[in-house]
Amino acid sequence: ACGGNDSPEGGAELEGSVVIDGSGTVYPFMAKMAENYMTNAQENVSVEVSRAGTSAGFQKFLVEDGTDFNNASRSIKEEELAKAEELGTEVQELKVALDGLTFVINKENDWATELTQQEIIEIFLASGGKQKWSDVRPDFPEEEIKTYGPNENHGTYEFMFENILGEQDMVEGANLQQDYSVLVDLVSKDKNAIAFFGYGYYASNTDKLTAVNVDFGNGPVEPSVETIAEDGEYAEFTRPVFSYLNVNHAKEKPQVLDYAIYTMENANEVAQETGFAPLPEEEIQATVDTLNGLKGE
Amino acid sequence: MSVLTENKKQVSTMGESPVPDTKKSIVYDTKDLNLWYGEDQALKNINLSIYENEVTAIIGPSGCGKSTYIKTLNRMVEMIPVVRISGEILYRGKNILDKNFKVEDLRTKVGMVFQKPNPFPKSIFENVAYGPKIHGIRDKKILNEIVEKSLRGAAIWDEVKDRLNENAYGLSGGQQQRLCIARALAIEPDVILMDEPTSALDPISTLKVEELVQELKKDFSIIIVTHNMQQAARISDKTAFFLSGEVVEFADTNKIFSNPSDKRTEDYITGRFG
Amino acid sequence: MSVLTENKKQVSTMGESPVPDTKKSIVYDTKDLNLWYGEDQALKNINLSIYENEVTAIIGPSGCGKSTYIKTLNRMVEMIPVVRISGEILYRGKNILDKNFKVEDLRTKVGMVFQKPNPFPKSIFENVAYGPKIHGIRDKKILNEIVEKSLRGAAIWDEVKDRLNENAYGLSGGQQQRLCIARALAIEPDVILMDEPTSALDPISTLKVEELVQELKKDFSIIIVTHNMQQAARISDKTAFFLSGEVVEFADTNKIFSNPSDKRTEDYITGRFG
Amino acid sequence: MKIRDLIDEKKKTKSIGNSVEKLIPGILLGIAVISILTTVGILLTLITETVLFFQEVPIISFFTGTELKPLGEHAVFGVLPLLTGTLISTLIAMLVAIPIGLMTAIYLSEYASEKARKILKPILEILAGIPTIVYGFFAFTFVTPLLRSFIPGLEPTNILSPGIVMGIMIIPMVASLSEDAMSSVPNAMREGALALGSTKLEVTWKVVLPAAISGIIASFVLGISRAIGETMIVTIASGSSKNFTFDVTQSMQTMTAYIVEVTGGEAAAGTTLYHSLYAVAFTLFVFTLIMNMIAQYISRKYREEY
Amino acid sequence: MKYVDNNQVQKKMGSRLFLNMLAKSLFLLATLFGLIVLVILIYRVFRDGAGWINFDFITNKLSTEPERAGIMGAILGTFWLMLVVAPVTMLLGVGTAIYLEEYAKKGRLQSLFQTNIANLAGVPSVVFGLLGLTVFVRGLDLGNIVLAGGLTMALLVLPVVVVSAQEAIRAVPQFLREASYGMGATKWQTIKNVVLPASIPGILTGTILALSRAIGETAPLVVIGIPALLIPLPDGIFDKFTILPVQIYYWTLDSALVSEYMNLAAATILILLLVLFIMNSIAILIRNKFQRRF
Ligand SMILES: Nc1ncnc2c1ncn2[C@@H]1O[C@H](COP(=O)(O)OP(=O)(O)OP(=O)(O)O)[C@@H](O)[C@H]1O
Ligand SMILES: Nc1ncnc2c1ncn2[C@@H]1O[C@H](COP(=O)(O)OP(=O)(O)OP(=O)(O)O)[C@@H](O)[C@H]1O
Ligand SMILES: [Mg+2]
Ligand SMILES: [Mg+2]
Ligand SMILES: O=P([O-])([O-])[O-]
Repeated sequence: ACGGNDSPEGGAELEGSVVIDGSGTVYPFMAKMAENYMTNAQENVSVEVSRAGTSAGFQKFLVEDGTDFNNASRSIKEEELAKAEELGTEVQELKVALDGLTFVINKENDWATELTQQEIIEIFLASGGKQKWSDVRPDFPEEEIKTYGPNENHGTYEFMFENILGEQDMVEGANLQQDYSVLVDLVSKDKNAIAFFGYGYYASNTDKLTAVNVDFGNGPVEPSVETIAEDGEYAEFTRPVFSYLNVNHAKEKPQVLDYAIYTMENANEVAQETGFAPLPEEEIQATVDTLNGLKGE
Repeated sequence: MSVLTENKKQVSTMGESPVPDTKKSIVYDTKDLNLWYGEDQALKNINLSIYENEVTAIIGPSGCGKSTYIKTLNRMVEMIPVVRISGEILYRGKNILDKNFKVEDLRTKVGMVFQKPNPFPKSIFENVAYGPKIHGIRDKKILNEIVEKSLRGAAIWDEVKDRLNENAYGLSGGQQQRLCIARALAIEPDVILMDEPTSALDPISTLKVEELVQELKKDFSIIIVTHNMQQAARISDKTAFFLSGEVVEFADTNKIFSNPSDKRTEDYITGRFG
Repeated sequence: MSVLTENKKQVSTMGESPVPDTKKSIVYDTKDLNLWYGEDQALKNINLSIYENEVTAIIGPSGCGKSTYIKTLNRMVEMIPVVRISGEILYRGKNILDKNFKVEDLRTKVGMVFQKPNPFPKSIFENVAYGPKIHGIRDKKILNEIVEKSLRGAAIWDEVKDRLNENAYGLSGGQQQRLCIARALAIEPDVILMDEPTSALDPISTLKVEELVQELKKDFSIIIVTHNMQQAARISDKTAFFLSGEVVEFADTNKIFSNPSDKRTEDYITGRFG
Repeated sequence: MKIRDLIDEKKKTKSIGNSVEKLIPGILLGIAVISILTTVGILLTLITETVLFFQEVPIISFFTGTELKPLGEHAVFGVLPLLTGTLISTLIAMLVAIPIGLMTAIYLSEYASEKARKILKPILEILAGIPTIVYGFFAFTFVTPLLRSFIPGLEPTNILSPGIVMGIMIIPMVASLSEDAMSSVPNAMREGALALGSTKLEVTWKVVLPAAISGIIASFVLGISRAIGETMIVTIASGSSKNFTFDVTQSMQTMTAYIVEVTGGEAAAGTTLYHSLYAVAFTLFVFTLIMNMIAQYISRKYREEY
Repeated sequence: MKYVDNNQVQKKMGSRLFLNMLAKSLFLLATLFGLIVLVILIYRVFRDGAGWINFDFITNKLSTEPERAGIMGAILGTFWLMLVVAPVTMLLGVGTAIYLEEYAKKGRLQSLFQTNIANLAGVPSVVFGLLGLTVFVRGLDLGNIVLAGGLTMALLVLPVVVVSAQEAIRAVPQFLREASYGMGATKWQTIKNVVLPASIPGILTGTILALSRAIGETAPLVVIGIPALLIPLPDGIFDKFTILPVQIYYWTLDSALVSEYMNLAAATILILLLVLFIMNSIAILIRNKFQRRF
């Protein structure tokens, strides 16, 4: 029953599959979304979500018969767009929520709960020269700083590298991992650790981790759903997160388009639950309209 | 040309044939048969004729080649890879050692009963129906008839008729052996080869099988290997005495046991060796 | 109290002991020995005395318990888990079946040579040096001397002296057996037990071992199991005849072979059975 | 006679049966060849992509490179971090599996009563049948925290814990193969030694072990091969750091874990990263193949001994 | 001259016997080590997981919320996977075994086959995963569906089936074959009607053991690609799927994020161990019930 041309909201039964890969940051958001969709909207559609990382995900997205969506914690790059063009794939950017790059430390770490933006950058810069905590501030313990983060598969790494570190080399020996769960575990067990990743992973692990309150010049700011916003107090470290839709697939497979619309319509609600900051309603509505526009074609 | 047989025919050096029995026709005619297991010669220049509707006993001490000879008659001996054969065995006039001869055809006409009862691990019915089935008989009614007839023929019908679907391994050794005979009868063979069919059986079962053999010879030609002189004397018409792969004497059973022409035969049947 | 022996001592019902030889002292004194493998009794009420510097032969048909008895003398029989023993075996006055008796001690004083030569897969030297080494002799010079002496004692020195470091498996069967004897000699035992030591050997090797036994009895007490009556007659001083786990007759070898007192012994040594 | 006629009649129409008879060996040969094709398939798959990889990354720098940074723009492919990770975890595993496995084999073959053997062997079989993912879970949730409580410097993911657990996993294999080898030493040799007054320990040490040594070594080699190829335990418990180090308290990646990481994460066909997967897998394959060949060679030799 | 001093020997005997006792205890301890680990392992898994097993856990679909999460998807995935592995590996394994035991002449070719199978048995399972990824998922473009995973697994356990089927066929006594040939049966008729029926219990036992190996394998399926979140239940061999061990893998990994995932992993391990236990019991039952009587 491929009632694809009916209005999805009209309650038409859809089936088939929706394949999503990409950002690990967005994964909890998208996993929750997929689950809700399959429980509340379309039981017979199979939505599968993986989390290879933004860049890795784009490599699976931009091939013949690639994935339907690619989640991303950075916006698509020029060369990725060029690749899409080459393939004849039309790509629609769906901005789904806002995330704050969060720096987390071990629960036992009671000295670095507040750091300035500059101090954080220097800790992660190869040229920063901060090997020990005492190099950061003299009253910090004289112990080696252990830096952690996601590996180069991840948009978060690239956001860090490009937007925070200004494309300068990251410290040698930073422990870069594929899985966020591993990062959370590592930091929760290492007293001298400091790691960076999306706010969501901190929000669901507040019992295991402490977030560093960042001083952007106007006193320390705690990352939170409230402070993370494009014009909020945590704006410096705030970034939008996306899901990129293969429009060709959306036109061929009604369930893909239906899922895209569902995602946007429920984005703010799910964002809240999974540790993301919501987007302005108008922005969401605009995307929904664009998607609805695809239906007629 | 035969590839199985080597053509260096040897001159018969010994072996006394019984006076040809012109009334009965010859089923098997063995001519200058030699057989080697690798380097060891197990059969030496055998010449023997087996007659229709007779029981021919083969006797001799252990290792003299009795089993080897009887297994050559249905070419079962070829299952041992190192075997080489020369000479001829004519079955109903055709040389079975010839390359073009189909062993399966031969074996459907020549039934075999082994020293140890070897029923299949199947039901009694399936054991007997095995032969007809592999030869293409599928009709359940015909199979039923064959099974009954064969079991009757093997004098075991009354003992098993109520448990045809039970596993054959539930039978006693003697019953199993008669079942194996029934299995051989089911394809209505022309000849039945028996290799010490009673050596694993108790005296009562042995007697039953012996009676059965006497009965069967009306319809079949039977060749029976036995280490039991009394048995040979009781049931056979002709007897061949083997020694170290050679036929020492082949004659009417009466003659062999009353008046053997060879000293070695006499020594053997009087129990002086073996 | 012994746990190994069961204390239901039985009254000796048979077995004739030879007239005690008062000049020589007793090495082994077996009293009312019974042995079971599970339910099967393999030794029945054995009473036997073994004298110093004599060769005692044990003869009897297969399965009569010869090996079982000799293996009980160094408690090797215990390696079979189902074995139960009752009675006493006094070695130099001490009951070796006693729980507190250390088998390892016993075995350093009682050498054993087996039916099939069983050298270790090591060099000839290491084979002979094995015993002394485990008993703590490390001095290379002493070891060399022991090895030479033992190999000379086993009459094999000349044959192997140039290849002491070669693997023992390179030797012929007869040489291997003499090597095993040398190995037993190397721990300077008091008694040597031999279980059909020549049965796997050719006649010439057998002769050598027999000569050796004659030689060795000057220094050791020897108990030898053999199925070869001639051998027993040739080399032993006393002979025990076993039958179905019982000692039928035990006497001077001369007497046993010339004038046995038991009809069964006579039947056996004249080859009427066994 | 009736049956005879029936059979003869059927025989005329039995040509189908005859052609089946002729076809069967061919069909079965075809099936049997699939196992050969599997090997060929593995070799072809691995070699083709490996060749492509070495066109992009010089073979020398791959095998001598101490740095492995497969992701990002300036990717560096040196296999040494993975090789050391693999070899160190294997070493740790064998340090656990060899002594314990061998002692278990000795106990079962030389000391245990029939009854004890009947109980103990099935338990070892259970241990051998537990899926590796369960061992991984065990390493990650139990052994690592346990070790961390008395090795302070131990990282939350490290090579030590999975190495030990891998060793435990291999114990049954070493034990049962070694026991087979020891059981096939003829009893006559034990008797010969016991008769000279040896204790059981001396019999075992001086006679049985030397005689069974090739079978025992074969079991070690197979154990090594198994450890080299083991995947999930290290993947779960050792993290994905590509450290080039010999410090067992650190996280290291093995060749197998690298394959899981790269295929699970990315593996877009055609990239150098993708090709590196095959180069690493080929290296892994060669290692285990050599080990298996050695084991087969040794055990074939020993079978001829007695 | 006496070389062996009896007093010396006796004095040393005590310490030698003591050493023997010591070693014996050590060997026993080593043997018990495996047992102890097994007990700890099972205890831990039980402690963490037993409380989480209930009807809903078995029948629910996967969910990101621990309270709602169930393993029906993984159970069905495992089921469908086995439905591919069992027939494929049986056909290939038994076919190969028959060929090697009944048809192949002893010689080079046969030993090539035998060596190849021994080596295949030693190839790491990730490498099979890579083979599956390259040939089935990408080459034949099946995608990461049950069929692709099943074919990969079938090749992986093939050596186990071949070896056990060979043993079973070898154990069929020659006299049964002779009986059949004696009736004029051809080779294939004999194999089909006598050899195979008599060896079927052995073959089945071997196949079950191979399947229980396949059921626990994780690496090859992670390599051919199984999504971290796949909620719908697979309906057949052309569906995407997850299986019990892979579910355990992802939950163990993510237990750092949601600590209850660790309990879910433990509960799933219990189910997996239960399945393995049942399969092995069946294998043992078959082995005992059909223990050869010939
Ligand atoms: N498969 C074989 N390979 C090699 N030699 C064999 C084989 N079968 C039998 N022989 C040898 O061939 C000779 C004849 O054996 P055969 O079995 O025919 O004797 P037999 O008269 O049936 O003895 P028995 O009364 O013991 O059954 C013997 O020397 C035997 O060792
Ligand atoms: N390990 C065992 N388990 C059970 N019964 C045994 C065992 N060893 C021997 N027997 C039985 O004990 C009896 C005596 O055997 P033993 O080996 O002592 O005989 P033997 O006189 O040495 O015979 P042979 O001359 O054949 O060597 C035999 O009936 C034998 O079957
Ligand atoms: Mg015979
Ligand atoms: Mg004996
Ligand atoms: O997993 P990422 O969101 O960092 O790409």
